[in-house]
Amino acid sequence: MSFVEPFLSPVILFFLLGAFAALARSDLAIPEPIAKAMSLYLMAAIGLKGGVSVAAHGLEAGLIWAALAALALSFLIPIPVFGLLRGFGRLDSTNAGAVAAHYGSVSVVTYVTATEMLRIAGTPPAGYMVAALALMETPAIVTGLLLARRASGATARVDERSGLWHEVLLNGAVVLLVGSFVIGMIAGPDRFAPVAPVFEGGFRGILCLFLLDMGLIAVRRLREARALTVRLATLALLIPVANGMLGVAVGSAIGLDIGSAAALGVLAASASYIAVPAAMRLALPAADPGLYLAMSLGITFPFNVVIGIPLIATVARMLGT
Amino acid sequence: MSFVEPFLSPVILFFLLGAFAALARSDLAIPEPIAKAMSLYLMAAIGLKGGVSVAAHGLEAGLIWAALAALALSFLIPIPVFGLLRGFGRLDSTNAGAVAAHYGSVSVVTYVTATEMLRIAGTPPAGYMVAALALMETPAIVTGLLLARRASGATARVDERSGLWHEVLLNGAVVLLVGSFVIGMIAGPDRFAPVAPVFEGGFRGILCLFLLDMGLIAVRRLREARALTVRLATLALLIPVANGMLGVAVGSAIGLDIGSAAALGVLAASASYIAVPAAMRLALPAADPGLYLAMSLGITFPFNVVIGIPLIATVARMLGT
Amino acid sequence: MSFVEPFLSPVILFFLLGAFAALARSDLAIPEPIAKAMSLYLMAAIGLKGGVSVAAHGLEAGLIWAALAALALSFLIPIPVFGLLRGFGRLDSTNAGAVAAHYGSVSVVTYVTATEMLRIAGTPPAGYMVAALALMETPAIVTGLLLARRASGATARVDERSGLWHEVLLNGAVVLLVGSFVIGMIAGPDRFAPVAPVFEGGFRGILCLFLLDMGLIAVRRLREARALTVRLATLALLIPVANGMLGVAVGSAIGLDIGSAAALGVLAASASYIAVPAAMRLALPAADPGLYLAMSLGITFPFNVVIGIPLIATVARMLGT
Amino acid sequence: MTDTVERVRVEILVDQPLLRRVEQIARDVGINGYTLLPSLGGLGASGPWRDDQLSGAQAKILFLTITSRTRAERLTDTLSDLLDSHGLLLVISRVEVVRGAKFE
Amino acid sequence: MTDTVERVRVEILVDQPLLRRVEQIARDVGINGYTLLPSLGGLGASGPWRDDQLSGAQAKILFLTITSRTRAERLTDTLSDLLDSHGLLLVISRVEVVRGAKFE
Amino acid sequence: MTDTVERVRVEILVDQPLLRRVEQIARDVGINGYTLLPSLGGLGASGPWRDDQLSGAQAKILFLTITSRTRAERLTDTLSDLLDSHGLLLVISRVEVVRGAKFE
Ligand SMILES: Nc1ncnc2c1ncn2[C@@H]1O[C@H](COP(=O)(O)O)[C@@H](O)[C@H]1O
Ligand SMILES: Nc1ncnc2c1ncn2[C@@H]1O[C@H](COP(=O)(O)O)[C@@H](O)[C@H]1O
Ligand SMILES: Nc1ncnc2c1ncn2[C@@H]1O[C@H](COP(=O)(O)O)[C@@H](O)[C@H]1O
Ligand code: NA
Ligand code: NA
Ligand code: NA
Repeated sequence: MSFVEPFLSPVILFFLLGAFAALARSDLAIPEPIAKAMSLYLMAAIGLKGGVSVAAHGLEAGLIWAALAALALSFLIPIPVFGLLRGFGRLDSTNAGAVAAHYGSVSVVTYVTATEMLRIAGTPPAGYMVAALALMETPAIVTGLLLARRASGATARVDERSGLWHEVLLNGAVVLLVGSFVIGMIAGPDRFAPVAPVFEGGFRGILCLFLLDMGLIAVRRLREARALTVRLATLALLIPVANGMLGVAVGSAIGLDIGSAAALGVLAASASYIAVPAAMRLALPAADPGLYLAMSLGITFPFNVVIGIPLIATVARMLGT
Repeated sequence: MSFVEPFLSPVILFFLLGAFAALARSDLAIPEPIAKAMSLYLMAAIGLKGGVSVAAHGLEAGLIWAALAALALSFLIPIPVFGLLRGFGRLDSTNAGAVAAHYGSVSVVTYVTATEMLRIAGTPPAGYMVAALALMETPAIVTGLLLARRASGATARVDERSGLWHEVLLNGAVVLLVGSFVIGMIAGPDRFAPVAPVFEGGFRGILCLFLLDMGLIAVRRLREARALTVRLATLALLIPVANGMLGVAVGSAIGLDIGSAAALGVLAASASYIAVPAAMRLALPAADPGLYLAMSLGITFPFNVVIGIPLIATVARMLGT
Repeated sequence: MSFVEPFLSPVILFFLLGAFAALARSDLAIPEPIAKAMSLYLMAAIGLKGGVSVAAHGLEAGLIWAALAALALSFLIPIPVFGLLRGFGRLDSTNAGAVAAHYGSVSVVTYVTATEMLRIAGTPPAGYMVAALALMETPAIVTGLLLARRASGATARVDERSGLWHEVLLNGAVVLLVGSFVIGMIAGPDRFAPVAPVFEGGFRGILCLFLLDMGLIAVRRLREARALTVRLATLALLIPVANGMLGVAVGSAIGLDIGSAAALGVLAASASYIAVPAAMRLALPAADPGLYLAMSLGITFPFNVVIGIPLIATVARMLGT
Repeated sequence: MTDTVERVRVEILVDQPLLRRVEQIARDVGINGYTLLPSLGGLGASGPWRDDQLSGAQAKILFLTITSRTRAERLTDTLSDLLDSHGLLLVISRVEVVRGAKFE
Repeated sequence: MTDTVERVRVEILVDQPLLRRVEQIARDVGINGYTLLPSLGGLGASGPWRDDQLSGAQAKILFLTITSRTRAERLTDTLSDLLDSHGLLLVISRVEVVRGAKFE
Repeated sequence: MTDTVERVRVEILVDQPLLRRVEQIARDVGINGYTLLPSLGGLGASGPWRDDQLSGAQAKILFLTITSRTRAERLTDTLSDLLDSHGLLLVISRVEVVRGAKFE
């Protein structure tokens, strides 16, 4: 994938258009229920397609390794990230724990964009990588909370905890992703065909419109950020690079194909802005949402879409040959 | 249609996923305007396709008979249902009248799901059955109100009545369904072709997403039901079976093809949860919405989708040969 | 294009269905966020398709002439319209200025409907006409405000003006239209192909549903209009005819093909109901929104869709041969 | 400071199918200004509800008007049948407005 | 005129992820009626927000109940931890209602 | 019971195109907290409206702030031109809040 190619693709160009409109303070806005619906659609579509692909190719050995690697990455990534945020970033432990949880978890849209770009480059990831995506959503929340609480000595009340774990494990995004994956596996390619016009044919066009909205949201989020320092902004650029390299390296090491290794890298590099912020509002209310959303959504997300994904794909190709 | 086949179809599987998510108290939710839009889309699509099919095949004799049968079923079904609800169900006459009106009327989504499953089984209903669907929406409301009021001796005020009939006859769902049917007849297959990607290609995929939402809504509705007794829950399972058998029998008797007879059965078996609840809020405010929605939407709807439709289709095939 | 043909097309029939439903006071309604999303979709789609077509055919000489003509029409049309409204229409200068601005500007949906009907008639407009559309959105606002203010002697405060120009030039509709056009030009036909199912395949079906909503809105708007006199209603019919003829004549004179000349006529004939009303609420709050929306949306818009477009297309064909 | 005068704020939570009738009654008693606000759900004697109904059968809308005490009383009286039969919520409170002539 | 009685209106601006808990607490202190209203955005000590979050992490919902002074105080007391830890906005005002028995 | 202090609640119904300006003026007079609520439609001197406008030209948003009497007066005064020229609705009422320091 050449470094110019992404900037010729409607998917990325719509993202840039959204970012431009927000920078120019245009009043362009996608209605909130539509944005929500598009994100649900993308999850259902990617889940279904992953499941159908697994049904077509059978359960490959790679799945097990990818799943284990995904779990380990999500659990462990928050630890060094927490250290960086406390040290170089000068954050208190509550905010550092909250931000670290975001970076250990994943962004579905970043993943979807990456699969699209990897497909264009001729190296699509395996269908089972959707399972890795789903597995990486939540472990980081555990680690992030432990880090925040160990450091601050706080202990959560029991009722709070139970509500939290329910929220985290049965989070709508996770349920829809995993559910659609299972439906795809059960239905298989033949029964998928009648719904393919919506979930396959519509996929790239909807992704364009959704990324238009994400461009708007990311820039608006960044502009309203108050607590963001130069050090933290720098980390929001460096952390995804480091995590992305780690993810690709692990992917190659466990023998994934180029596309799947790149996808694992993108998952590691991406930061959540759906499940984790909601969990943090519940469990770490003293952490500043303005800060963690500015970092994950305002900086890391656009960085990954525009630079991170092609970079990680390039490294995956180098390691894969 | 084997009894396992439906559970392999994405349409039904998404319904079950929604039901599971609601049972597990996940926060998965489709934004309300999107759900509303999908239901309007399905009505426009089914109306259009019905009209185009009538334009292609000409007005068949079956249409007249199906229309008369549909009207009779909708007018008359509430009477025995009212008796069952008063007797076995121990409901007061106001609530019994309200619930009976729901069972005489129809559920568009149940019908749409049935056409989809009949199509898979190779016995699609005739396009004109959409007219039967539209005709069955409102007569039951008349009967239900008469039953409730005769029994309770209440008489509606004139202004109330006029508002009510306007509401009922020019109900958005009826207008859209009938209007799209007429548009389909005028336009015909050739002029339908350019809009087919949306109304034909998109149909099954949108139905999946809509049934996902219906699964969520049905289970949540059932859980919040307070007034539901075991007797009423039992009736909510028995009434659709009885009405379904009645509908299929009538359909076969008047000489409809297998798919159309099954569709008439499904219409008779299904219970309204759109037009009728709104009319009942206006005309019978003392009836409990928690009750009639729990029965029609919380029990009968999922029962029909999962068990009723295949059962009715099987009976139609037996009668049809 | 025969004068009957439009009334057989689903696109126009859905518009009439919406108008009928509103006339009959049905409660049929498209949720507001959906209507907003469909209008954004149509702008993105028409922008993209225009850009792709320019990428495919290269920049033709017609583009420059069409752009200059579009600018001139938008700047100048408000002047005679203002005169008619003041004289025959007996409007005060504030309201006359506000209404004149609407008629100098354009309606995207009217344009989209026209391209659809011109395409059916075998004379689609050139892709670059989308640029003319975008260029005509705002100049009329300048002229309208100057007319209103010169006549009333009012001067806007500086801060008001800056907010206004920002609003007008970076209006979401303009940004999306121009942005999508540029994206289409950059991406070109090959990279457009993967998103074509959404932006090309879905176009006509979505247009149907959107025009259903526009029919509802136009009639409801007209019914609620209080300030509308017979004289003003007459002008709302005459002005689009006059402007349409002017636009077609200019288009033919500068050598545009039949479809593009007709499109320029439709642009001149159409009246804004998106960008201009918002600008008028800011800059001329004393003007009555009930009035200018009743004229542009309640009368001129349906007139153009049903009569104006075929009329202009006919004239274009006569001039073009 | 800009002068303010006392008025009352009347809020009525109306089932969507009843909205037209309440609007008509308000106009009939001489109320010439009101605003409609959306609601999402709630809990009441008849159990919990969410605006998840496709029919809008259970959707409720908040009808809000700022008016004089006299008109508010006339509205409450005229609506009382409907309040009883349909169990609508009606709340009155005191407010101050600028440019009082608008809110008779 | 239809008789009215005094009650208090309690409004709480609740982060969406906390809504279930606030509803539960309200039921626990004996509040048997409330209505939920949507919000679009705002400004506070923690900066501006818009409901543009796909997660609803920053969406806020207005919890509104009409109740007796006693129950309102009990609610405020029981919620006070949550009000502090999550910085929720709680506002109380006096209102009149018809058919007061509904609003204990 | 948790202590409460008196504040005022100011509500302004703002045409969407004017919202930015009202927000800016509020910040300028020192208001550091407010919430925006959606509306659906209404009736006024200039006739009925519904939020059916694609442009949002007629959409209106309810700007709500809890603040001190002094700041409220300053806001009303500063806004008075806009209130007159654009005919905005502004309503003031008394409320009690817990943790009053948040609402200066
Ligand atoms: N005390 C209350 N405070 C606020 N809203 C209420 C109250 N009681 C009832 N409601 C609202 O009115 C609706 C109908 O109430 P009910 O008729 O008691 O079921 C409820 O679902 C709530 O949305
Ligand atoms: N004085 C106020 N008036 C109205 N709403 C407020 C006020 N202060 C805070 N809010 C709302 O409460 C949210 C959270 O406030 P805070 O915790 O101060 O950031 C804000 O974003 C506003 O929506
Ligand atoms: N007395 C009132 N009570 C509540 N809302 C009002 C009142 N008067 C006007 N409004 C609202 O303010 C909008 C504009 O009012 P006007 O400027 O009088 O047309 C109306 O459409 C209503 O939404
Ligand atoms: Na990550
Ligand atoms: Na039935
Ligand atoms: Na024009």
